[in-house]
Amino acid sequence: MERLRLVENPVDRLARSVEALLVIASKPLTVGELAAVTEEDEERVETALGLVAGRFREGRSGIVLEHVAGGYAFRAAREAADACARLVERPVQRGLTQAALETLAVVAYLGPVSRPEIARIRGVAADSAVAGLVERGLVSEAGREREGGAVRYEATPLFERVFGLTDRSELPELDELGGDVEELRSRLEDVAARRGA
Amino acid sequence: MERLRLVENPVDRLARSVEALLVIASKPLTVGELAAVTEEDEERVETALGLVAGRFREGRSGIVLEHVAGGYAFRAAREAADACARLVERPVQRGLTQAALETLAVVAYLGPVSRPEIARIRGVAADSAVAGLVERGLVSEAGREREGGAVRYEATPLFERVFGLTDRSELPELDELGGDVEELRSRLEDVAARRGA
Amino acid sequence: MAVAVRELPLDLDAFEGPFDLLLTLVLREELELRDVDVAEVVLAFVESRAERGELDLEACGEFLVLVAALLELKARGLFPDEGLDLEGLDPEEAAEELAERLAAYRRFRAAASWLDERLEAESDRFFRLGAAPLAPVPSRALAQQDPAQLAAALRALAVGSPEPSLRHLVLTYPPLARFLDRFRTLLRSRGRFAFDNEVDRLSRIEQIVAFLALLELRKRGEAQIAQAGPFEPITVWNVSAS
Repeated sequence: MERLRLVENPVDRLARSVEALLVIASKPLTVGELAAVTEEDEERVETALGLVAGRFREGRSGIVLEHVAGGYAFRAAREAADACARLVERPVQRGLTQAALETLAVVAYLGPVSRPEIARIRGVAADSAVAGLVERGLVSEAGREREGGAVRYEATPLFERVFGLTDRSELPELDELGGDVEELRSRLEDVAARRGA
Repeated sequence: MERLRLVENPVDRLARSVEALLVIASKPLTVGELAAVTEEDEERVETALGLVAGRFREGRSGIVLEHVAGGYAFRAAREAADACARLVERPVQRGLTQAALETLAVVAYLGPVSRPEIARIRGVAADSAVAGLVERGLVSEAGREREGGAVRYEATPLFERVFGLTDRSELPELDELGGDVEELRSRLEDVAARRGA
Repeated sequence: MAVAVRELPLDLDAFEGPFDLLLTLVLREELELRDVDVAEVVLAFVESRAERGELDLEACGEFLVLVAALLELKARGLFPDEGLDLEGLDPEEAAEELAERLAAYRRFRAAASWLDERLEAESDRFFRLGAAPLAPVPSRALAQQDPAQLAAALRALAVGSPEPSLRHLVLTYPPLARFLDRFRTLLRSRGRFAFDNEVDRLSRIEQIVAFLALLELRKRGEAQIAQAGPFEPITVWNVSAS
């Protein structure tokens, strides 16, 4: 066994490094990039890629090496396309988390509103919750408070569709919390200040 | 060739589907998830995972199957670590401070737990440490203590993945770690006795 | 390193000796906590660290837990009527609590160093974060949602928790220096101020620390304090200006 190791074809080892790099990369890698990070020359990397391509091809493996415009990357084998489609379309989270819901409620009722303001009302940093809602398209940027001020956010038309509203005036009423947006805002800020620390 | 295909062990095909799913997944997949999207039963998925594990292991492949964070995922082989380190940054684990690690330990063991509770154990406010951990994705919000109460936090699956834990039960027992109340107490009493004498 | 904290030499008005002995005496009620200047203890610690010219995190952590516990005991002493379960904490119980607090902290510190070692051992384990380059793109459709959820979330945020009792109060301590600075500024600029107005919007624990700061200013002769009777407003004024 030890003997076998010693006579291992050195390109095999490089091929394994290439596999490792491709499985952790979040974009296709060029021969030049692979050569740079493996500290090998491009010719040897090409040879290694040949070995990887033989091992990872349709019919032989569920992982397939693909040469695309930007370089090399792994993709799923075509025979597994249905399962892969079910995986990505799987309703990962049909509902919204508590953090997302609270943030969305603040933006929907008080928007346009800045992240610091949302954070003050919720009592915790709002960065990741806001980023998540922006990514889902439920919230979008709506200018700044003033020049050089914080970016403000508002609810989007997609938000209205998802919640079945024609416009913001159809949001459930919160009369008991104050007549208008300003009153609601100052009430929320008061409660948050008292809850603080 | 065509003939060979026909007598192929049906688990081989399922194993290839599992490989395909794992190479496109952005987080570990549980046996249940794999069974659901391949429309197979869990037992057969486990068998297929056994085949995949044999194929993708240290020394044999640059891609390694691991059982982590309650599911299965591919990672790079350890022998390729140097090349990987040259390719990608590791923003999650880089530069975790002592304060961050202590806070993470409290959340991992006691979560869901609020910032005031963490502060009580550590003796200092936990706000910035918690915010940093949320930003890294190691900790996330997990509802509130009660309506209007403090937000609570828990460790994420990414925490288990980064630390290479199959699940939370792999953390050492808290009782076996450090601190012995009796020992501390008798130390305090000792000094007092010496003083009294 | 823990030894260094325990043996931290202190030279206070009310006490001279190692930190560990101070704790013991306080717990045995041989020394009144109200006579102990916690700020001086903190200063002594900071100075001892500065002399070593190195940041010893282990010692800092242990020190912070002990000082926080001391401050909490001191705060409890100032509000003896509140929190039924906290009343009449005898020295035995206090010692037990202090030891338990420190033991709990040490367990988590040990857990933190376990995590640190684990991270080191896993430093050659790389995996991809996020989507694979050639993965199918999900549509991320969100199911239809009920707008009533939004109203409920906002109502919950608008309803304050019930008036906090000390029983639930979990203590974090703003630095005493913050209030010392603020009050000194007020005394310089206005000559006198109403304590209640300054702390009105603060949390209970901030009010406690603010009050400790007030006592500190008086002890140092920087301020005079007057109160017409229990629960009446407290007036503070600058000694030199009066």
